[in-house]
Amino acid sequence: YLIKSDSIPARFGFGRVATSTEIARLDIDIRPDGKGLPAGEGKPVAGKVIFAQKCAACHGVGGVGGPNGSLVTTTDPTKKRPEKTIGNYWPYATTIFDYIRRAMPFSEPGSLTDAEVYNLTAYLLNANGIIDDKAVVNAKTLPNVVMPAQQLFVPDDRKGGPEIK
Amino acid sequence: YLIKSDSIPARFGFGRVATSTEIARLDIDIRPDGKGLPAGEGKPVAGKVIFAQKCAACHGVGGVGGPNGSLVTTTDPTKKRPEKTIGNYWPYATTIFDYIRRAMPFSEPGSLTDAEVYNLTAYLLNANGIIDDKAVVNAKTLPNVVMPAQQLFVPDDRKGGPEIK
Amino acid sequence: AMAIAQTAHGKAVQEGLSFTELIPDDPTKQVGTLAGEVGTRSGFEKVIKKPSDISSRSPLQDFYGIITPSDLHFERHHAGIPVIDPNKHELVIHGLVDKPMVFTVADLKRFPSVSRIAFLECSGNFRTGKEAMSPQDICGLTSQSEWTGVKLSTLFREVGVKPNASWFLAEGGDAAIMTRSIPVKKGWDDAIIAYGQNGEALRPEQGYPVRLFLPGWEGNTSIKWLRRLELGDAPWQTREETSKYSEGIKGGKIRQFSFDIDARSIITFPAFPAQVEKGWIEIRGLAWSGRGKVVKVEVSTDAGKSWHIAELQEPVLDKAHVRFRYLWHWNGAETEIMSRVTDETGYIQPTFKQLIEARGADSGYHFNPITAWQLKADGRVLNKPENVR
Amino acid sequence: AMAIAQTAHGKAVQEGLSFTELIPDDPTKQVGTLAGEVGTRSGFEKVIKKPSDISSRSPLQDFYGIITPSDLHFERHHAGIPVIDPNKHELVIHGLVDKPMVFTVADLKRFPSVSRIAFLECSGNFRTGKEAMSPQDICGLTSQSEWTGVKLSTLFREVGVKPNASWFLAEGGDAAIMTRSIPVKKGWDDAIIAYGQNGEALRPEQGYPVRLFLPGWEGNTSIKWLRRLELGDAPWQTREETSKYSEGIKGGKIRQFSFDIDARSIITFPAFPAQVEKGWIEIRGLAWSGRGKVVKVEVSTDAGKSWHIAELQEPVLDKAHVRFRYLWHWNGAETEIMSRVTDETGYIQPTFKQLIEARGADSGYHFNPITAWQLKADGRVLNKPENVR
Ligand code: HEC
Ligand code: HEC
Ligand SMILES: [Ca+2]
Ligand SMILES: [Ca+2]
Ligand SMILES: [Ca+2]
Ligand SMILES: [Ca+2]
Ligand SMILES: [Ca+2]
Ligand SMILES: [Ca+2]
Ligand SMILES: [Co+2]
Ligand SMILES: [Co+2]
Repeated sequence: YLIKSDSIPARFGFGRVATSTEIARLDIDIRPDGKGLPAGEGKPVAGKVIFAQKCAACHGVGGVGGPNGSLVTTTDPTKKRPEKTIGNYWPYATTIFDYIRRAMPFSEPGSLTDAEVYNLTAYLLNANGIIDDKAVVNAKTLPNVVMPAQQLFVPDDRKGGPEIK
Repeated sequence: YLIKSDSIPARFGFGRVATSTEIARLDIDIRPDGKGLPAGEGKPVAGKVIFAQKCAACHGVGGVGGPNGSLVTTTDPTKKRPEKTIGNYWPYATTIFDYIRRAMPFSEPGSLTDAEVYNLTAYLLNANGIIDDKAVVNAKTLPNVVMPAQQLFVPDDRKGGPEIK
Repeated sequence: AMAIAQTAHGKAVQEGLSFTELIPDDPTKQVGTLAGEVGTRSGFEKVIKKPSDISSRSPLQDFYGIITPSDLHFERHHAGIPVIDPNKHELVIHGLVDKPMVFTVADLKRFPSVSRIAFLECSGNFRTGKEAMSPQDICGLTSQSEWTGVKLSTLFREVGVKPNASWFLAEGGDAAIMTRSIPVKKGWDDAIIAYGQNGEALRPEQGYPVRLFLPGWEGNTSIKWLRRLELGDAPWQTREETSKYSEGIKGGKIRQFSFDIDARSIITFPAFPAQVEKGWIEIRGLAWSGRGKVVKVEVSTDAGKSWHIAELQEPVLDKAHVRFRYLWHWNGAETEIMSRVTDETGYIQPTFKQLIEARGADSGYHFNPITAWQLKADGRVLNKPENVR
Repeated sequence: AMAIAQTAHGKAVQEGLSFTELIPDDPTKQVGTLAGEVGTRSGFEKVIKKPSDISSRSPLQDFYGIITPSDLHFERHHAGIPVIDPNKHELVIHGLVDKPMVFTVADLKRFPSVSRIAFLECSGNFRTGKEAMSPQDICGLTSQSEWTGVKLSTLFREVGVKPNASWFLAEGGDAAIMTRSIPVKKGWDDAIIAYGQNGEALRPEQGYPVRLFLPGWEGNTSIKWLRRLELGDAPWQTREETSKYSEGIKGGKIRQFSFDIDARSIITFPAFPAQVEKGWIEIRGLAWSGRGKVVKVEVSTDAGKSWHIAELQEPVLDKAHVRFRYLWHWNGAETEIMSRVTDETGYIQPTFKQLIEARGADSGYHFNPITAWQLKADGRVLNKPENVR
């Protein structure tokens, strides 16, 4: 499909300019550099309480087991490989905040306050042994958390052709 | 789609031979040369009675008018062109037998006996002024009926290209 | 097909809820319907065919691309849609053959198969006379599917069609026991005994479980609910190839066996009942030819004074609807827009006037004139019937 | 869509009659159902998807040709199918752009449009482990449609994407608020903001009213129910591109942003649960590649010892399912049949063993091995899982 170049206008003029208010309402994403993180903060101990109330039914007591999978790394000798969790498989800590806020709890998505999400993030990082009990998680500290799995991630470098990789 | 010729078998061997009995059950078509016409015969006067009972409701009294269109040619001066009917538009008389037997009466297709179809055919030919009151329609006579419209029919001779025809 | 409806729309129908009662205030805050056995059409979409007792017209103005959703494929039948048990249905081939044979539907599916995307059109596909007519009203008796089946030539070889066979009769198993005579050459060329439509079994409206499909030919010849093929040495002169599907031409003659669908195109957007705004408009439409490929579609935005080449969306297939598009800046002044197609034989879609001049006023089938749309200053788009012209 | 069911099947459902009660003894002797607003699927056809809570698999073994009926298109969603009002839904594009903009669905339809027939496949599309597995069970998370929409490049020009924008975030309006980071280059290359599927509006399961469609890329990146695109200079590292849709490779590494769907083929007939007879068999299947066109499909009927070239049904389209066929005479002896595809980059579909050797045992997504079917002497066809091999 080619539009003859002499007839393509620079702009068609459909749609309208987005106001900063309406962008802000939707612009909920968090980047690894922390861009997008809201004000507020969270602590493991506060998150632990919320987790027990709102999350453990699906993700297990302490984030281990549960019908929807572990979030906390454990070494279960009966399993061939360790379950993939935040502690051993997630490359960026900011993803925890972003994902919980947009999608959890599964049955009531979008119901958590930013403070609750910060607390849950702090709790899950602590339970996975990544930050300590007293650590405070906020827009400044979260991007600096180095996740154990980060070094494992590599981008796809395949380019087609006969190679099996 | 090409099957490489070295692999096409002369026959695949699917399906089974059709017996002459099962062919006969389905082989209801009538050709212009009369092939397919069954034994029996029909007369206009007998057909007229059947028509009044089973057909006139849809095709009008005497085959003129009715919610599903005339079968008999008339000259209605209020109409721009004459309605297309058996008398002015049908090229072969055998088609009358074939069509009525396979498809009419519309609400009870397949319900007529061969004798009824012969009688109806005779009636419709007579009503259209093509055969006379006493004519007998059967496998011998029907193919010999020359229809007024036959001389008008020409096959499509267009071959594509710029011609509008 | 008999599955319990799984989605919001299905549930609404089953529980008697109105569809709008199910619309969440914020769909990001409530889990949606879970995965189902059979998908649904959105309850917001009101795209339907326009039925009469004997036919139903595809909503061409609502379509995107070139595939017609199977349940919106046009219908034309002469005694309704039969219910046929595919486990009992058989196709008999007899007459001038070495070996008369019976094939079950399962037998037919065992043969080498072929698929092709091609249009089907009723040769009686033309209406005009009012301004308030949509593409569906004017020529909605055309649709396109991907058809799958066995080539008729494969079956011809299987039964051993005799050299003196020149025509065959195709017969349906509906209440019209529909019949047409077809030149044997078409059977050898590209006829398909089809059992598949857009990836699944034929729909009942399109001939389930098996139909004849004659690419590029007038729809009536592609006999649905096919039960019998008889090979012979002359046409049968059935009612559908004499009284019907024949057309008056010059000199009081009547043309019959005009099988090919003449090339045609129609702008489907902007078209009645759409209303448009001035500025950039992508003019969109469909073009096709029963004689081969579309090679060119031209669009006029000045009532036929000048013509511009439209873009053809790949793939441009043989005997298939092609989507054409032409980007145009409308200044808001009243005008007429129209399209015309050229096919690979060099045939150029004629005007209404050209057709009447060539065939006389008492014609009928195979009427494929250029369709013009009047674009009013307020953005309304109206058919331009010939009596307005 | 809300029309009253018009045909025999529809009536049976509405009146609580069993479908078989409606089957006439002789369909030629009773007028059939009259023409309707929406067609139906025959009540004899039991073709359905296999749903779990989070996905539903297309019945590949039941398909003909290359089009997937829209209601049998596979599903994969992370929080169910939302109900979205197309009259309220908007797409916001912002971030590294000259002019952040909002487009209604109606706005999107005004832009120049494009259609293409292309497959969609979930990169997690592989199951094995049992003999009693059909193509649907093994890799039913792939389907094909004709998609229509506006090129994303057109919208990129409209908002003025800045030269330093290298990635964009695509976000859905479902309850997962699904997000993926996509290189901007894909947006300029061939991404489509799609609103049409097989001639009609997207189905709710496939993203109604508007989705991203990235030809050839893993399904999850083609964000459904699209509400927002943000242009940026780095990937967002969303949960779906880190925790999910990444795969273990050699040396304990985890590969992410593996977007292209690797070339794959599968024989869909004969395949479990079909049972076949000896004699001529047309082996049929589907082949595709996310990196371009399929150039070759080979079929082996002797457990991989020798390979034969299969026929490819035209049109062979870029990043599209292609139907392949190979005519074979089976002597009735137990054997294994399988297919392998080669794409235009020269990539040849690997074996299970090759994939495990190349990636290690702890892999997952993008697993596209050759599928072998065991053909038993009694005609049964069984999957050959790797643990049997
Ligand atoms: C009703 C069940 C349910 C509840 C309650 C629930 N979750 Fe989940 N959670 C899920 C499901 C199901 C998934 C997987 C969703 C998917 O596949 O996209 C999931 C996924 C996750 C993941 C991603 C796991 C991974 O490895 O990718 C995180 C993190 C998570 N949940 C955190 C939470 C937190 C924190 C809460 C409480 C605030 C919570 N969940 C409550 C069902 C639940
Ligand atoms: C319930 C209505 C009805 C009844 C009763 C009926 N017909 Fe018809 N007839 C129709 C319809 C409707 C058509 C057109 C069918 C079609 O379009 O294929 C038709 C078409 C015909 C035609 C073809 C007309 C043409 O110009 O092509 C003939 C001949 C005919 N009928 C004869 C009969 C005879 C003889 C009977 C009685 C035995 C009969 N019909 C009873 C409704 C009826
Ligand atoms: Ca942002
Ligand atoms: Ca997990
Ligand atoms: Ca015969
Ligand atoms: Ca008449
Ligand atoms: Ca509500
Ligand atoms: Ca009965
Ligand atoms: Co014709
Ligand atoms: Co991937």
